[in-house]
Amino acid sequence: MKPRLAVLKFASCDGCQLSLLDAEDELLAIAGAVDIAYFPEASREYLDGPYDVTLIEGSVTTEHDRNRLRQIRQDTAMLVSIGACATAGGVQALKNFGNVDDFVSLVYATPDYISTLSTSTPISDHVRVDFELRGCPINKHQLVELIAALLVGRKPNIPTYSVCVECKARGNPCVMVAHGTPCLGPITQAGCGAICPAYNRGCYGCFGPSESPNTDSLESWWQSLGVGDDEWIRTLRTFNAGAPPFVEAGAKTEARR
Amino acid sequence: MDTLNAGSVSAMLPSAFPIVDKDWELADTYTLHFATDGAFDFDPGQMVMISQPGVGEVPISISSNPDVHDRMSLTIRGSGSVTRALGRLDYGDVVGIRGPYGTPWPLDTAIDQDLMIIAGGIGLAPLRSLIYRALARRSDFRNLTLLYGSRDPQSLLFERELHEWRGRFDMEVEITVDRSSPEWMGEVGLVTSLVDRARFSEADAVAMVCGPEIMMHFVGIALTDKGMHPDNIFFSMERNMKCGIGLCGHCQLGAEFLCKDGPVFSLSRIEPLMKVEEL
Amino acid sequence: MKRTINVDYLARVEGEGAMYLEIEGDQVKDLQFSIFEPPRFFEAFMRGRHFTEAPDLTARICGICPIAYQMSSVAAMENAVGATVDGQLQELRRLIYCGEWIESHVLHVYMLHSPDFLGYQSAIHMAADYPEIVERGLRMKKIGNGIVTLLGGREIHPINVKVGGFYRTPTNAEVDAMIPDLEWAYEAAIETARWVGRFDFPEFDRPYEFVSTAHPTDYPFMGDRVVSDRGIDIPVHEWNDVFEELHVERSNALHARIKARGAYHVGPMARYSLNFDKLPDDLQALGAELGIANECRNPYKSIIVRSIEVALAYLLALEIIDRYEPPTSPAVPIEAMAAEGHGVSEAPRGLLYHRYVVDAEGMITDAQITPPTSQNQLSIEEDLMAYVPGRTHLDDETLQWQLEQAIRAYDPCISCATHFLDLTVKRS
Amino acid sequence: MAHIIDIDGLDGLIASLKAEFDVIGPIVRDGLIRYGPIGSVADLPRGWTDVQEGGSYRLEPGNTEALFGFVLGPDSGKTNLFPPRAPMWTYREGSFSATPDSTRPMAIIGLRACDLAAIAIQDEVLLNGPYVDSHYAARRSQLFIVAVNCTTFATNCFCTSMNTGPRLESGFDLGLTEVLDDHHFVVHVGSEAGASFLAGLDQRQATSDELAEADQLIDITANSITKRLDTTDIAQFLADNLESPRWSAIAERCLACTNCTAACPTCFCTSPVDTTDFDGSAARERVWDSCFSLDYSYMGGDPVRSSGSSRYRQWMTHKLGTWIEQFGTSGCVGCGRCITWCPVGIDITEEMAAMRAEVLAKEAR
Ligand SMILES: Cc1cc2nc3c(=O)[nH]c(=O)nc-3n(C[C@H](O)[C@H](O)[C@H](O)COP(=O)(O)OP(=O)(O)OC[C@H]3O[C@@H](n4cnc5c(N)ncnc54)[C@H](O)[C@@H]3O)c2cc1C
Ligand code: SF4
Ligand code: SF4
Ligand code: SF4
Repeated sequence: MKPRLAVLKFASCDGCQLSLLDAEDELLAIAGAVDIAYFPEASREYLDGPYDVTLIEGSVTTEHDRNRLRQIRQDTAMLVSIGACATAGGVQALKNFGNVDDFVSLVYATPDYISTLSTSTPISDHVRVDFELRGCPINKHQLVELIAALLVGRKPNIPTYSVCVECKARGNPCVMVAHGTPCLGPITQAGCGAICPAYNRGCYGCFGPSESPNTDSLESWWQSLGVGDDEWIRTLRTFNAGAPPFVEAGAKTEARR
Repeated sequence: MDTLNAGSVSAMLPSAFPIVDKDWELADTYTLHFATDGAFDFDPGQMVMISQPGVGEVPISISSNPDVHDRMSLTIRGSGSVTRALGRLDYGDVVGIRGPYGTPWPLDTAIDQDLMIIAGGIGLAPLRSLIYRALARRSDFRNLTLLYGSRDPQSLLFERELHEWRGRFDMEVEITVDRSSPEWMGEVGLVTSLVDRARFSEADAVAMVCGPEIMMHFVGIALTDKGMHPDNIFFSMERNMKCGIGLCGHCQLGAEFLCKDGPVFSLSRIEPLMKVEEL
Repeated sequence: MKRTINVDYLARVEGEGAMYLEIEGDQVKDLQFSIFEPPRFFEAFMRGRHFTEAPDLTARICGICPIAYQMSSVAAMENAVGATVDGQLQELRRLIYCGEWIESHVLHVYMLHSPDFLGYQSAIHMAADYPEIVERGLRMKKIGNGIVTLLGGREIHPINVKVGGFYRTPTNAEVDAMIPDLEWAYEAAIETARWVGRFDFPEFDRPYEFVSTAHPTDYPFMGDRVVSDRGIDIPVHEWNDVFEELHVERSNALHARIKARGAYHVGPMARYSLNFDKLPDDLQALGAELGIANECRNPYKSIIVRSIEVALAYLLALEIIDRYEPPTSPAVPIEAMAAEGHGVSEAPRGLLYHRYVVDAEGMITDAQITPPTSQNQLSIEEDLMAYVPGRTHLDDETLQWQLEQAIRAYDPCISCATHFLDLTVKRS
Repeated sequence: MAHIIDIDGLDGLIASLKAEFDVIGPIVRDGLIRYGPIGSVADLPRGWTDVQEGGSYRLEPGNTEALFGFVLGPDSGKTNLFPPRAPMWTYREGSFSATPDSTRPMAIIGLRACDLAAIAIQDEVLLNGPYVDSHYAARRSQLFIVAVNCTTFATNCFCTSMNTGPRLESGFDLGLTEVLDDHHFVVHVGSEAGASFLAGLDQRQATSDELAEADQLIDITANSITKRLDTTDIAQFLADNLESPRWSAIAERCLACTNCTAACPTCFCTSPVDTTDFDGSAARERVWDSCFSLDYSYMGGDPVRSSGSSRYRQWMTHKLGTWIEQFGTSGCVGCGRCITWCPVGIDITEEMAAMRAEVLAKEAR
């Protein structure tokens, strides 16, 4: 029997699950190899669990979602969180650094209608996660690779080293060395294919921290390139604002200030 | 020595081998057997790179009798993604094999000496082929001793052979387990305790040791404490190996490429390196 | 007799929405189209960020139409500081936008909407019977994504759009390499329009007020005026004088309305109906052939309009590439200054308005974003109300599917709809 | 014996090479010197020069018309001979087939003495051992090299310490020295193939004055290089200092980003990457890896080298020390790329000097 796949979302932009539909060359082959049992973004058909693999996009921001997640964990053999929201809380984790009530009243005229937790947290804060696919958004090739690997039971080729490795493999010049452009690549996990340096800009960290990020060293180098504390903190606090090494590095700079 | 891929397009290209037989040795350890049509020569201590296509490739020592030329066996403990995936294969499935590679146990150094073979856990696999060879050349050596330590009685590898070797008059076999069980009548303790009690003449003995790095480290200490010279103590070393032939760089330990300079090294050569943390 | 139709989770839309309908006799008693996508508070995050971050941050509102967010935000920022981005840089912006329209519309036409007409649960189910058709759709979509990837670095949340232009502009060779695919795709889009034109559509013309961005000469992607077919014709900065947003209890999204009148409609049908004369002759003729000359007011037929817009996007892409000369600089320089700026552009699913207030250091102090789905929400509800009377003889399953289909006709992007700031309601 | 060609002669050389090779040479791209396909002299970086510091590279207009007035970009021959990804084999229905290298014969113009030394080192690793890297071998055997003597240097160059430059000694087919007065090139022939290409050009014998002038330019360069690496007993020194506190000090700065290993013209570490298709076929590629990545030393659940200091130590001791025992030469050619292209400017020569100084200080105590 073909493995049964579920794809669902929490608080997110839908981009990561869209990556599956964006895998134009592989989509039908994947649909042939697995049973897409639950994927509301693409199908009206909802087949009940249990599922062999569940891909979850999005972060946990409401009490309702927190409870829903526990049920999902019970219904699936393997749970894979996909994207920066699901693995680090996403851009909405910026609210973890402020007061949610302020945020709610800023956005909504009638704040009482909105029920939301004070934080945006990754899936792994709530249930056991079997694999995390990083990125804001994930790279569709990594998603296809993950599915292909799961099907044959091998370790997916999803490296945890820095963007610099991909940057050099792609043949980019280092923008930090060649142009003095601050780049987060040395502390960001590979996966995107080092697109930003290929387009002449510094990496802004959408794949989250790499395996052993030396944030202190990069911070002092950025200072020598003229980046102030505020900008450094802002750069750490974007799409993976909730990732522990970025949280810690930001807090350290804040404390020093 | 014949190499499977000598002269082929790429030293990285495996040859396809169907599995002709498979035995489960333990709950997590199995032996895969391959028919080699007499074209596969190796010496004990050598390894092959075995691939499951699409899954990955790992180094595995050859555990079969080097003097049986039509068959080759690998004994593998399922510990990670490739070794577990290989464990799911069965009769008829095809794997890729390159090799044999690496340095063999230097058996000639033991001529007219006491030969000590010391194994820990899965380390008995690469030593089994050595034992076959040593028994075939039994008259070359003086005392032949196997010291084998295992986690517990349930994890003893190759029980049939152990039983057979124990029954021989020209070979001494001592076995110990770290953790005992009610039915276990034998020794309990680390292999090093067997070393303390083993009968051999320090000055005229050669030891061949394979097991976890930490076990080898302490066996080395025990043997040298007893007066053996580090030149006569040989370890089979493990490191992450990706190519097996010195091209990928991974297995370096100091200046040694464990795959092509090893995996078998004398203690005198390897000891200074083993002592440096994270080398 | 009382019937309820309850769809807990709407499929084939982007984001999380639900529909609840209570029917008594031939009349709808209660209707709730609700959006329970959790709120993400974008306008709040934007405060205290540097103006140059707006395109990267707002892209994350929607993974389906990030270019729209990037384009409206750069338009608003450039409007604030009085910068002009024109010539080839503007052409490249149109080109990347063409890519997004193609990618988003083809996704909708082939994977989200057409399965409804042919009775399939999804495009994947449909592929079993119509493999060539689904493959054609995938190939068309890939070509759209290819444009976005070349110009933006990747298809979702591109990294190459900046206030003032781009970080890197493509070479002639890079854009020229797309020509053969685009030529194929243009023909494929025409075939697509004819294919969807043969679907069975319910009779359901609606008296919408159509609103779209206006451009003096072109079918609009970006522009600095907003127009409607009932007389609205305003510069972008007067947006808040004419439109407002309300917050209702059942939904995490805000409802936009025209202050004076209420519901209005943005999106492909609005663009098409307001700008029919700006379409090339061949596409006007195609519209006429498919029974939607001049305008289209039947939401079920929006699939035809989308297909025509896809053909237009391929055609424009070819024209832009044909005229392309790499600009001397990838971006015009932008200096921060204290200012307020407004920007609109046409996301695939309709007009998207951004407004920012920036201080002298370039830090954002206020942000307002009005996405298409918020604007269409009232219109969707009115459609549902209007659709039921006269069709209550349909069984629940059929009625439910047709109502879902009416919602899907808007290609509602619910993720977008849930983070928007209402300033006007406090005044009411 | 040497010959003289002018700029048209060089253009003619490029044209005749194009008939047999993919011709690759230095070009300006993205604001720096890269190696890429060239069609004529017009593609060369005329008038550009590079200014290098630790962690910084700037291309600037020079004040001459020199075609080779720059020193080194990030590329060496490595990117072309030993590319970041290379397919190895595919597997389908029970059999493996090797994926042969698909490149055409290549001519590289502009390599420097240190680059040639690096190629010789990679030859030692990838060709001259018991096993051969077949892709490298395929590219290497069809390679034509037009090398250039350095008549300028960068602050990070230390080839003079490593005995690899700036003068071309061997390993080229044709060796050029660019002379700006009466803009011409002195050409040395390094192989029969080189001689036959030269013979087809508009050229003449060099006079002894011309030879001396070119030679002097190289001498000036050699004498101007001030960066030093003390190689005295270096392998033993490093082996004796595997536990130096300096390693941790470096690790505080080191990002473990792998840029130095990517830029280094001799680094050769790779990993296999296995992929599967949904139709059951499989393939393996080999991709550049680096001793700075954690997975590189992964074994039995954990990486052997988890600390940054152990990873930097592996790199530097291999480069400068154990390489000598393994392959008979240093693994470093003194090109300075790892210094320039380290995003935080870590300098291998400074670190080496600091370690020696620490040891001296300790001995003095
Ligand atoms: C010379 C030599 C001989 C060996 N002989 C045998 C044998 O006869 N029987 C047996 O069961 N095992 C043997 N091993 C160990 C075996 O190679 C590892 O168990 C295997 O590589 C683990 O791979 P994996 O993909 O299953 O595990 P994972 O943990 O998923 O490993 C991923 C990668 O890490 C590396 N790795 C992980 N563990 C080890 C390890 N212990 N040693 C070396 N590399 C490792 C490998 O490169 C592997 O591909 C030998 C190792 C070496 C070096
Ligand atoms: S540009 Fe960034 S990612 Fe690339 S090598 Fe430099 S620091 Fe690393
Ligand atoms: S920000 Fe970094 S991780 Fe994200 S796309 Fe750019 S280079 Fe990749
Ligand atoms: S170690 Fe540094 S200086 Fe030496 S060859 Fe490599 S990159 Fe050049």
